Amino acid sequence: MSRRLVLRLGELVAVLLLVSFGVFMMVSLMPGDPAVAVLGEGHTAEEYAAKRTELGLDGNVFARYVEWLGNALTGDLGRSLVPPENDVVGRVLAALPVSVELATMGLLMALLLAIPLAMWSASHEGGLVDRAIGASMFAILSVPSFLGGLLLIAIFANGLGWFPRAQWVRFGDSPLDNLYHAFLPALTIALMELALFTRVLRNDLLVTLHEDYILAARAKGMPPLRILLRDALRPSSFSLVTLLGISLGRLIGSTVIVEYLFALPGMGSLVIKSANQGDFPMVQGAVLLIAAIYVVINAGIDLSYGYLDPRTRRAHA
Amino acid sequence: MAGSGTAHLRPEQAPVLTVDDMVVEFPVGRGQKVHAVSGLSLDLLAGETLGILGESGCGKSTAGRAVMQLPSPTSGRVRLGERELTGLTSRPLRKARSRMQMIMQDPTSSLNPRRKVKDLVTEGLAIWGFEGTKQEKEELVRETLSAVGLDPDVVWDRRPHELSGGQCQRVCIARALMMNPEVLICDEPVSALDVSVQAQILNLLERTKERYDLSMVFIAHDVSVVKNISDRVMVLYLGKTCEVIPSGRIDSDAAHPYTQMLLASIPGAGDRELSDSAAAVELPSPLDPPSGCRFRTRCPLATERCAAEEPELREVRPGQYVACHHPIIEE
Amino acid sequence: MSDQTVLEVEDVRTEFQTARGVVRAVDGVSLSLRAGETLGIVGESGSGKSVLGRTIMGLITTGHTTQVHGSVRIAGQDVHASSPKERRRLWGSEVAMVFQDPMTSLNPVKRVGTHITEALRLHLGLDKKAAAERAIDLLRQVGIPEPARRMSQFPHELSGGMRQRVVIAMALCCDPKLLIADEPTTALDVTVQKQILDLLTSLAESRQMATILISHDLGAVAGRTDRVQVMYAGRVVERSATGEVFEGPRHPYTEGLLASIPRLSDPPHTTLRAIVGSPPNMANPPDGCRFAPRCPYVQDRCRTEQPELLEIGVRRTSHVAACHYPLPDVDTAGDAAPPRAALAEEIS
Amino acid sequence: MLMPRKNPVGSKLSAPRLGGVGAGLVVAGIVLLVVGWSAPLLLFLKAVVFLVGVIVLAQGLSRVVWAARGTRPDILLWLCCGWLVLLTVVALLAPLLPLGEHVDVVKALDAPIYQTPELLSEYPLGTNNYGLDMLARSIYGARTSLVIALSAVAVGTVVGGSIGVVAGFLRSGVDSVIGILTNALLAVPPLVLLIALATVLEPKLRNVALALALLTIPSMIRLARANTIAFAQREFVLAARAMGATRLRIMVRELVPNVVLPIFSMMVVMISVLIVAEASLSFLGFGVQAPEPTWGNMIAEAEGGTMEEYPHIVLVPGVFLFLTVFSFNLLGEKAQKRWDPRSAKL
Repeated sequence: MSRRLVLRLGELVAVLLLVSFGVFMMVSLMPGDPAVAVLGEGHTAEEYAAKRTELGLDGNVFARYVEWLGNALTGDLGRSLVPPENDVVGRVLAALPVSVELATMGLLMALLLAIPLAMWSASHEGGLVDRAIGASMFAILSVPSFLGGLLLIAIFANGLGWFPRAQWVRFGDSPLDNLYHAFLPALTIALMELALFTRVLRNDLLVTLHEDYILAARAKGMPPLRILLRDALRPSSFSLVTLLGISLGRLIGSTVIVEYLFALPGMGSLVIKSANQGDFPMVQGAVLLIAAIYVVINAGIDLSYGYLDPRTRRAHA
Repeated sequence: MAGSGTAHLRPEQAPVLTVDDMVVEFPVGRGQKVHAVSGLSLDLLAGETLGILGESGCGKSTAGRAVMQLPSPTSGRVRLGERELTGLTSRPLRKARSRMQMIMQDPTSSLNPRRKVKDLVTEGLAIWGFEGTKQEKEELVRETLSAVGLDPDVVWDRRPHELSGGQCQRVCIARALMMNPEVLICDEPVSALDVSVQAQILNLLERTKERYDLSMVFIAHDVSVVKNISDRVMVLYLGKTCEVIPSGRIDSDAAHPYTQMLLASIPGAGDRELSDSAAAVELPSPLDPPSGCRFRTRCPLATERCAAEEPELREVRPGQYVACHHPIIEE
Repeated sequence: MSDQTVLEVEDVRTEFQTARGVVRAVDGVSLSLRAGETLGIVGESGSGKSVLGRTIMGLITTGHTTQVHGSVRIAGQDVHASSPKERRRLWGSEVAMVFQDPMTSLNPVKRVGTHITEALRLHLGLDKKAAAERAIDLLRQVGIPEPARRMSQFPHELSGGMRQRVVIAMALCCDPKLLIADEPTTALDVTVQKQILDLLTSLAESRQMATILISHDLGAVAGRTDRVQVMYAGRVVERSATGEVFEGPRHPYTEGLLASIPRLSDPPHTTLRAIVGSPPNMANPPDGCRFAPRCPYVQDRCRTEQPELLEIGVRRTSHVAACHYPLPDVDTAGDAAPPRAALAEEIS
Repeated sequence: MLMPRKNPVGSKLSAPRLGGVGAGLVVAGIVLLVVGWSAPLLLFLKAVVFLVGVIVLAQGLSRVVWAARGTRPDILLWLCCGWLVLLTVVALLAPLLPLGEHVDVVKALDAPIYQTPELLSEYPLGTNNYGLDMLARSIYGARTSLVIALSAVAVGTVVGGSIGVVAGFLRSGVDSVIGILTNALLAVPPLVLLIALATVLEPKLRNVALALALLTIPSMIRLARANTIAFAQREFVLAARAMGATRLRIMVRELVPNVVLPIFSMMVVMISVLIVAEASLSFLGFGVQAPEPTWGNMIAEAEGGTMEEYPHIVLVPGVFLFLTVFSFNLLGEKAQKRWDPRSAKL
């Protein structure tokens, strides 16, 4: 275990350093002057220079990066540029739970639906149901999530009035209400993932179902459902697990869109608002945090293969 | 042996290819390494076919590739004629290497699926240049294709997936011949083929060797096939040599217990004395081969001496060399 | 040998729909097998021998891209007319199969023990403990050292030979009346092949199991089977007692196949009598006799008229061949017999 | 899956019966199409009816050809290709076509606003809140989308593909460095990266295309690298080395021709991904800015209650977007099945 883990950790740190550097340098690479962006046009050169000093944009880039990173490691990502000039970390931490809840709910909904759908599809390969599921999943894949979200809102929130829009109840205040308010946004997120998961799992299941050991299990007289659950599902889930890691990026993207659509106070709304206001310390902080979460979760997924496939267990151990 | 030793080499007869004490090891992490080939020596006379026989994992394919310097062996020397191959720099090595050619086990995998037969066969000329006109070049390619039993007009523009396994193997042979090699290394060239096609390829290799004046190293796991095509057979076990024997005598005179075991395992070969007793034990790991004689864990004749002392190759009959403390020799 | 017929196959045809058209992988095969009898099915790749094995087993049935015609009866029950549930009851307890590649025929994420015990518990209704005991006993019977420890190992921790022994133990767990072994040794090392074949032979004998041994290796079949059936391009070309086929093949394909194998008794550099050409494309097989394009004795009739599988035996045992011009019988041909006799000795 | 399978096997339908069913479906499909476009229904329902019509028509045509010729054609694939060709041609020729005003509000002053789509009227797809013609806007939107997606994919593929092949062939040090760089690029979710870039870049067509190209690069590197490694282990590479080929020659002659096909399939899929990304960005207001039309910012116009009243404001660009993305997805999947069976799974 040790050697592999150390290597993996080293890579993780290297990646995070690179990302943080990239995120930090973005501002320096900006074609315009951030001071102009903050103050607006029509001020004197002295005023811009003063603002630049205030923003900490003077001096050597690398020295500033090291300082910024040092502060970031101690939990200080600076202050927002936009009044009331809040602490970046505080705002980010307030927004994060909303996004995490949405993403998790969406993912769970997608998985809960995808696994039975894929199993049904794969065990009736080429049948009418299989083709119908395949076709609808393919169609869903081609609907961008902002379009899907708009349609869902039009039908279920504004049309039928079943669900609220543009409201958020914190989980602590009322768990049930919170779930009720989160349902439609989570469904929007789930749709795209559902389509992908179903397709990937179905195809993997098909490959597994054509393996000799499935034939051998059938030749032993095992019932089909048992074969599907006990023999086929686990070896077929490798791609799904890999996909979960890749999905994470898209999932975060979907939360951004969904939060914007439903006007929910999560990371997405925060990033969009800050980006619109040119509030770069906020954007930097949020992006860094998102990247860190993404990288760490993916590393975890990498290590989880050991459980799924005993063949790799020894190699990792 | 299975042991090492160079008693079987024939330097006085000016061999085309000489391999001296070749070692190939692969690191597999955590300080461990696979001992794929350990101290192999062999020589090949002009016009001779050397058969290398062994089970999977005995290092026979690795040895074949190491001779080609693909990749170069960990240590030891390979001489092609007078030329030392180990330690050559890139360009001379590529040039020297092209004097040896290889036929591999999976004929479809060893042809680039995106290229046509004509391009595949002329690839060698494209790399090293061809002195002559375009017509002469095409003439040569057609002649070579005909020599391996392919109709040039039929296969000229085909891609590998449009050919059968046997035809692909013929293309590989034609491609090798275009390089005008001195030595042909055949790595299990018929084991992926159907029985009826296998015989065609074996006959073809035999004919080609005569016609193009080749020397050949033929690697396989099938005793009968190796006997049919070789002049001399070398039996490998876990990266070491067990026995070197003129192929005509392998079925009657084999003296090493492992060779006997291979003979006994030919289906329907009747019951040789070693057939079942040694059978239950598995092949030891090449990561940590047994001390002394590497075959001792499966050998019915093993004694304490076999664990302590590694046997050297020695001549037991004229032309027959065995690395064993207790060879089976019935006088 | 009892007279109880375990397997009856009548005019089975198996067709696959592929991108290149309909492939009739098995084309009109009939055979029967009694308890304790061993049949070898020999053929090259594409001859339909494996498909036949799976069709007999009922693992290939009529479906979206597959059509199966004809009937297969195992212990009196028609496999293809049975419901999936009845078929499952048949599998494991009446008929079992050993597959070609032990690397792929065991589930990589399941322990060795589970592979065997789940069938025991399903078919025999044993409890966990009894099933485990029985499984250990089975592993011991197939010659696996330290069977109790192996139970909790994963397949990848075993060598190829050991895995194939586990597969055999799995197949035998409910005492099937018929065992179909589909190229059981092809993926194994030469020194292990014989062990596995010997194991199969002795188990079949001690249990009075009818056995079908499918192989491309004539040597593996010789000496271990009562009868041999040679297949070419989906059809049976010859079938008789094993010794007769090897000593005096009557079909030119069988003769060619035997002659193209190098023999250990021949001196080095003996030119082999290879069959010219390569096996036909099964999506578009030749008219008439499918071996005609490669046959050294071909006549005009062979190219147009498909030969029937007919009795040509002169002795008590049945000897059938599908050839318009079968080769002469060795005995009746007397001294003029081709050098096949010597060859047969070597092989059988 | 809609896509017809190759084999009419299990079907017990005879040819005439098949033809009959097919003809019926064709008629039904055409009826649905006409109803979908012209009947006085809710626009949302119209769109659904229209789409169902397309599917039914495709199935019907496929059955008719199947009955007549014996092999089942992939009608859907042809429809998708047809749509893409049509869209490209129309987008290329947009300035020459007799289209309504697409961008200049002043010129549209006398046009009706929020006109509902009417097939044979002056505004076949209706107008927006300024009276700009939706058809013209959608076609000019296609111009923007296609230009951005295609140029970004081209840049990303050339850069990413060559880096990937080199990394996969050389392995060791180069490979690890490139691996870490790739992972770092992938560590920021695409949309977040785009938004972050949008804070510092002007929302111009070129900048959006560059940002999207940056997104393409890491996936292309990964794909090219994985395929190069897989092919480099094949024996034909060994054979080339045995003949004395140089490393450059092996890369160019043996590996690249094999790696190009999976990369090409990935390109097609990538185009659809980038069209969605561009649309999302414009929807959020970070892409090409209104009134210059793109599908994303056209859909954004429908926000804030407009959608319920005038659904065509969403549905017209939405259908364009959906059909285009669907077509590229389908093409990409077919290409991957053919040339890159491993990544077709994902």
